[in-house]
Amino acid sequence: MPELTAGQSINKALSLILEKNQTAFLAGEDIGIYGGAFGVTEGLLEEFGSERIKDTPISEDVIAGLAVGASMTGSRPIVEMQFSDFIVNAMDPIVNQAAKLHFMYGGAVNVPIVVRAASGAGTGAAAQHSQSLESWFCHVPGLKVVTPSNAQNAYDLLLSSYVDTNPVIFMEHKLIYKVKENVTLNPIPKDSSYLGKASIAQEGTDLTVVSYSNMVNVVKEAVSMDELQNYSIEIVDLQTVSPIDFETIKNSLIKTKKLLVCQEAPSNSSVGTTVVSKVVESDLFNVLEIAPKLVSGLHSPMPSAKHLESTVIPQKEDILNAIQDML
Amino acid sequence: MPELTAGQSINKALSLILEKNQTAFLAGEDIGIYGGAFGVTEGLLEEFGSERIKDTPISEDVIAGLAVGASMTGSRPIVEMQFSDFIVNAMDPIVNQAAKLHFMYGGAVNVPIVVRAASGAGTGAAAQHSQSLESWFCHVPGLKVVTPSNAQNAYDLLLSSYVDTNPVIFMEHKLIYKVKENVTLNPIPKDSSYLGKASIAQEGTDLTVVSYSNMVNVVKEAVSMDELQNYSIEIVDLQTVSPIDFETIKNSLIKTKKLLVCQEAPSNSSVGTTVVSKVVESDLFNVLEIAPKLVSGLHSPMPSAKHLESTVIPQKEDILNAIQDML
Amino acid sequence: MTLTLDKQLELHRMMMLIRLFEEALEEMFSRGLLHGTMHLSIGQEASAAGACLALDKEDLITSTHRGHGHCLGKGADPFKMFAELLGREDGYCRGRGGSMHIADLSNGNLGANGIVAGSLTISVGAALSFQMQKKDNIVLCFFGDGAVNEGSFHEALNLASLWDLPVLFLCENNQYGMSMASDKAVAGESIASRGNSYGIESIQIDGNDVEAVFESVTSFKNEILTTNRPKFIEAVTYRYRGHSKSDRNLYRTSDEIEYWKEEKDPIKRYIGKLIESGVTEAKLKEIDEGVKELIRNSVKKALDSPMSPVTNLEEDSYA
Amino acid sequence: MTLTLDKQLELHRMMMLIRLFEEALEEMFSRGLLHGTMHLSIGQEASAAGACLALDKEDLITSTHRGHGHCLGKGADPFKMFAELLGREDGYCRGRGGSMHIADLSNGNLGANGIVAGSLTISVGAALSFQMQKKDNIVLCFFGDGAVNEGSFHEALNLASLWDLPVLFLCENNQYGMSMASDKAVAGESIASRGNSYGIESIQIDGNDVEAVFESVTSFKNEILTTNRPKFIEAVTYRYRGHSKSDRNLYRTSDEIEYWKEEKDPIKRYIGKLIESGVTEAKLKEIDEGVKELIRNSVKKALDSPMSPVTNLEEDSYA
Ligand SMILES: Cc1ncc(C[n+]2csc(CCOP(=O)(O)OP(=O)(O)O)c2C)c(N)n1
Ligand SMILES: Cc1ncc(C[n+]2csc(CCOP(=O)(O)OP(=O)(O)O)c2C)c(N)n1
Ligand SMILES: [Mg+2]
Ligand SMILES: [Mg+2]
Repeated sequence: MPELTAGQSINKALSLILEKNQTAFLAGEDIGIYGGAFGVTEGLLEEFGSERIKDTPISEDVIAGLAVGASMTGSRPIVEMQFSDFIVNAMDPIVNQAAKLHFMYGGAVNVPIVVRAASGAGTGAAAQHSQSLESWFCHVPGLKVVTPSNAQNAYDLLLSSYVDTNPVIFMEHKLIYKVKENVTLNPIPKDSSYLGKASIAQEGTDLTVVSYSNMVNVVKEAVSMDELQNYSIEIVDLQTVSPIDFETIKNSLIKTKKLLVCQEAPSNSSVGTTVVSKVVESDLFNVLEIAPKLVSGLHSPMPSAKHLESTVIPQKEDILNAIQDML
Repeated sequence: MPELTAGQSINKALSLILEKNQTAFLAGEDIGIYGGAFGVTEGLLEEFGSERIKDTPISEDVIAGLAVGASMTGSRPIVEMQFSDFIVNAMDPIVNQAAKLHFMYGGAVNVPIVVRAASGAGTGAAAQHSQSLESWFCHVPGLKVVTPSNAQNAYDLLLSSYVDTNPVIFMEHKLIYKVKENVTLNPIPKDSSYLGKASIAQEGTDLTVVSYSNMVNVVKEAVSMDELQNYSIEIVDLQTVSPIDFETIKNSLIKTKKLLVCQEAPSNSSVGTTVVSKVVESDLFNVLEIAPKLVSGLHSPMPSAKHLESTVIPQKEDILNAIQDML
Repeated sequence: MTLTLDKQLELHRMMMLIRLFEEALEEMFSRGLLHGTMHLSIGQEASAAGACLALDKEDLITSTHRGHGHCLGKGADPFKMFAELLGREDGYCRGRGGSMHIADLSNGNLGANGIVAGSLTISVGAALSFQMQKKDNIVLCFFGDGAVNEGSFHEALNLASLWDLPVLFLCENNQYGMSMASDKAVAGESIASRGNSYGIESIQIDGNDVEAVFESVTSFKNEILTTNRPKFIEAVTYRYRGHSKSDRNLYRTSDEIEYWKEEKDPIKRYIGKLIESGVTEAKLKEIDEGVKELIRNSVKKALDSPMSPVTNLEEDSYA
Repeated sequence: MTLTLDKQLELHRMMMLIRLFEEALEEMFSRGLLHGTMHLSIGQEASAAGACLALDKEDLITSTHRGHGHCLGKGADPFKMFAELLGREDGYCRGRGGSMHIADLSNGNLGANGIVAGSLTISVGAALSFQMQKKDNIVLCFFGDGAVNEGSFHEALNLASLWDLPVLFLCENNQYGMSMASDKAVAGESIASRGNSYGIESIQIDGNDVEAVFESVTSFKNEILTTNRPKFIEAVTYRYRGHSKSDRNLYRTSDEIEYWKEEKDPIKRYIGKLIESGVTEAKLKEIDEGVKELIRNSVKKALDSPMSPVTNLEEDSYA
C-alpha cells in the first residue's frame, strides 16, 4: 500500500484509466510536460504520449466543449480546469450542454465526461484563485458533483466518476494535494455506485458533523482537540455533493439528534444550506433536539494575506466553538 | 397611474434613469431598433440615440466586461442578457471581476453595474432558455441579486439597483412581462435602501409563505383558491434574494409559526434552502410548530412540451397541496 | 464537377421538403398547435440541402436554433420532427427538446442547439473523436453569422486549426443575427477572412446556389480527409421570415426581403436551371407532389400520435 | 523620434526599478516572508517601462497576473507594493489583493488581474467611458501571448474595432503561456496578424528594445486619438524566471534562457546604447544607486508597517 498525496493517487487513477481504456484521454492547460499546475498529471505524457495527454491553449470554453463533443462520439474525456475559478469560462459547455443534452435530446445521447478542477483556499492565492464553486453545479440538474477529502477517496471517487455515464464535476481541494496517506489502489469498479455515497469518517453518538472536501480534515482536527475528548462525535464525509446521501445523514441523526454542517464555501445557496434544509424538511425536524448549525466561509472574496485568509475560511477553532455550543 | 406590464414599467425606469443621468447607458443584444427580445427597451433608441442605447454583437462576455470597465471609470452601465441562460457566457466578468474588484483592490474601486436578464420558464422555450439561475449569484460575495415579481416592484427595484454602488444582477421573470397593473412612477430614490427589503404581499396569521419572482404570483393564486378561504396566510415577497431580508421573515414566523418556501428554481443550493436553513439555524427553530417545507422546481432540465414543462415548475395546485398539508 | 440527374433531383426535392415542412409548421403555429417559438429557415434551404447531401451518413453535423433544414437534410423523418414539436412520445426527443433541440444520432445529426455558437466547441470534440478513431469522416458544423462574434467561435477555430481536426465550419451568413446586420457585428474584412486568420482555408460562396454549396462541401470534405486540415465556408443567404415568431422586421426593408424572394430564391433559381437543362415540369411536379403528400401524412400521423407521458423527469435527467 | 536624455535616463531608471523590485521580492520569498505565489517579469522590463512612460497620467492601463512592472511604470510607490505583498494596511489593497491584484487608481492603473484575458473586456469598457466623456486619453491593455486564445480576447477586439474605441492592445509575447509555447497555442500567422484580422492596425516589435516600445506606444497613442481607431502591438520578449514559484522549467532549454539573458537583456542592451551615445558610467551608477536605496528603504518601511487589521470582511465586500 503506497503512501501517496491525493495528487499522486489521482495520478494513479488517471494512469489506470488511460491504460485500460483506449478511448480515454486527458486535455487541459499545462497537463503535459509541466505535469499540471499542481503536479497531478506528472509523468502521464511520457507514459501515454501527446495523443492521449493533450495540452491545450488557455481556452477553458473549448476544453469543456470538446469534452462534450468527444464524449457524444465514443471517446471518454477527462479534462482539467487548472483552478476551479476558471470554470467560469466553461459554463456554457458544462451547464447548457453537458448537463442538459441527455434529457433535452430525449435520452438519445449520453455525455460521460469528467471535469477535474483544483479548488479551494489556503494557499494565499487570493480572490480569483481560491473559490469553492461546487454549490453552483449542485444546482444544475444533470450534473454530478464529487468532492474528495483525502488520497484514498480521491482515487476511488475518480475511478467511479470515470465509470459514470453522466457529466461529473470533480473538485480537488488544493490542500489535499499536500497530505500523504496509505492508499489501496483498487481496480476500476464495474459501476459508479460508489458515487452518491457518504462515508462515516468517524463514528460517534453525541453530535453529527456533516462536511465534505478538505473541510472534513479540519473537522477531524477540531474533533480531536483536547476540549472534546469526553464527547463522541460522528463525522459524515459526503464525498459526493450532488446527489447527496441523505440516507447516511438520516441514520446518523437518528442516533445523535444534533446536526452541524461545515464547509469552506460561503453559506448562501450552498451545499450546506441544502443539507440543513433537506434535513429539517423531513421527519428529522422532530428528531433534532436543538437547532442545526452551519459553519461556512464568510460571505467575502478571499483576501491574499494569510491572517485575513484564515478569517474567511472556517478554522478548527471555529468548529470547536460551534460544537461546544451545541453539546 | 398608468396600467403597465413589468416590461413597460422597466422601460419607464430605464427612460427615467437615462434622462436624469448622462453617464448612464444601455448595452445588449437587439436592444435598439428591435426593442429587446421581450420589447422592454422599445422606443429608447429613438429617445436617447445610439450613443446611449448600444446594440452589441452576440458577445455576452464583453457585454458584461465592458460594463465593469465602464463603471470603474465614471459611467453607469445597465446591460442586458437576452435570456438569463446566456449569462453562462459572462460569468468571468460578473463573478471574478465585478463581484470581487471592490474587495480585492482594498476598496479602491466600485463597480456599480446592473445586469438585467430575462429569466424563468413557462413559455415553452425548453432547457436552454428557461432557467432560473439567481441562486448562483447569491452564492457569490460582492453581488446583489434582485428578483421583482410585478410591474410596480420591478420599477422601484430597478431604480434602486441603479442607485446602488454594487454590481446588481436583476432577474426579470418572463411571465411578469405579460401582466398589466397600475404602477406609480416614483422618482429615482436618494439611496438604494429599498434593496434587501422584502414586502408583505398579503398579511396572514396561520402560515408564512416566502417566495420571490413570478412564483409570488402563483402563490397568490394558490392562496386565493376556494379551499383556503378559511385560512389566513401571509405571503412574503423577498424582492431581493441577496441579501435576504430575514428580519421580515422572522417577524412573520413569530406570528404564524409555520414556514413554506416556494420557488421556480430547483431546490439544491438555492435561495429556498438558504431561507429554510437560516431560519432553522436561528431561534426560530423553537418557534416553528411543524417542519418547514420547500416547494421548488424539479431537479430536471426544462422540457419543451407544455404538459411536461408544467410538471417541472410548481403549479398553484402543488402549492395548495403543500399548504393544506401544513395547516 | 457534374452532378447526376438523380443527385440534382434529390437536391431539389430536399429543398422542397425543407420549405414545405416549415410552411406546414407556420400553419400549425397559427392554428395554436405549437407551444413556444421557432426559427424558420425559409429562403435558406440551399445551404442545408446542398451541404447535408454532400455528406455520408457517417459524417456528423452539429446544428443551430434554426436547424429544421439541417435535420431533414441529414435524413430525419418529418413525422418524428412534427411529433417533437407537438410534444408527442414519437418525437425525436419525446417532447423534451422541441424545435430548437432535435438530435438524430442514427443519421449523424448531433443536434440542434439553442445557444448561439454552442455547437462550435462540440463539433471540435466530435472531430477529435474521428481523429483518434482514425475514421475517414468529417464533422460539419453549421452556425450563423451572429455566432462568429462569440468567444466560443474563436476558441473552437483556434483549436481545430492547431490540432488539424477534420471539421468543416459552415457559416450560414443570412446577414442578420436577429436584428443585428452582420457588417455591424463582425469587425474586419469578412466572415471568411476570419476563418483564414486561424490558418484555416476559407471561402465565401453563394449560399443560395444549391449546387455551389454541394460542390464546395464535397471538395472541402475531400481536402479535409487528404490534408488533415479543417476548412471554412461562408455561405451567403437570406431569411425571409422574422428571426422568430416575435419579430416585427423593423431592422430591414420590405424591398430587401422582396428582392431576395424574387431574384435569389434558391428553389426558384434551381427549378429554372433544371428546366433549362431539360428536366420536365411534369417531373418536378411529380417530386413536389410526393413531398406534399409526405408532409400531409406526417402532420396527420403526428397529430394522431400520443402525447409524451409524464414520466419521472428527475430520473430522466441522468443517464 | 529622438528622445531627450532625461527621457532616456527615465527609461533606464524605470527598468532598473522594476528589476530590483522583483529581485527584492525573490529574496523576501526565499526568506519565507511572502504567502502565496507570484509571477515575476524579470527580463521583460522594457515593455512595461517603455509603454507606461509613453502615457500620460490620465491615460489608463489594465494589467495582468505578471503586473509589477506595469504598476511601477505607471508610477506606483514601491513601498505600498511591498506592503501589499506583505499583507500590510499600507498596501495598495490593504492586504486583500496581493501580488496578482494591485490597482493604483490615482496613477491610472485599473488593476492587475489574475484571470488570463480578464482585463481585455474591462479595458474596452474603460475606453468606452473615454469615448463617451470625449476625453483625449487612451486605455493601454497589457496581456500575454497566452491570453490571445481566450474567447474574451476575441470579443474584446471585435467590439473595440466595431465601436472605434481608444484602446491600445499590447501583447507581451514572452513566447510561453506557462509551459505552452505560443506557436503551439496560437493558430495562424502571428499574434499581430490576429489583431489585423479585426481590422485593427497591428505591429510586431522588439519588446526588449525599450525605445522601440516607447516610440510605438507614443505614435500609436497619437494615431488612436486622431483616427479614433484602436491599435495593437505585439511586443516580443522573454521571461527568465519560471512562470511562477512552482515552475521547474521543463518546457524550455537552459540554453534558450541563457541566450536571452546574454544577448537580449533589455537593461544590458540599453546601457550599452546609452554609453555609446555618451552617457557616463558614473551617471548610470548614480541612478542605479538611487533605485537601490529606494528599494532598500521601501522594503524596510514595508516590513516595519502594521499588519492589515482584521475588519468585518463581509462588510468590506460591498461598497
Ligand atoms: C449565447 C446566446 N446569445 C444569444 C442568443 C439569442 N439568440 C438566438 S438566435 C440569435 C441570433 C443568431 O444569429 P445567427 O447566428 O446569425 O443565426 P440566425 O438566427 O441568423 O440563423 C440570438 C441573438 C442565444 N440563443 N444564445
Ligand atoms: C482564465 C485563466 N486560465 C488559466 C489561468 C492560469 N494561468 C495563469 S497565467 C497563465 C499563463 C499565461 O500566459 P501569458 O498570457 O502568455 O502570460 P505570461 O504568464 O507569459 O506573462 C496561466 C495558464 C488563469 N489565471 N486564468
Ligand atoms: Mg444570421
Ligand atoms: Mg506568455
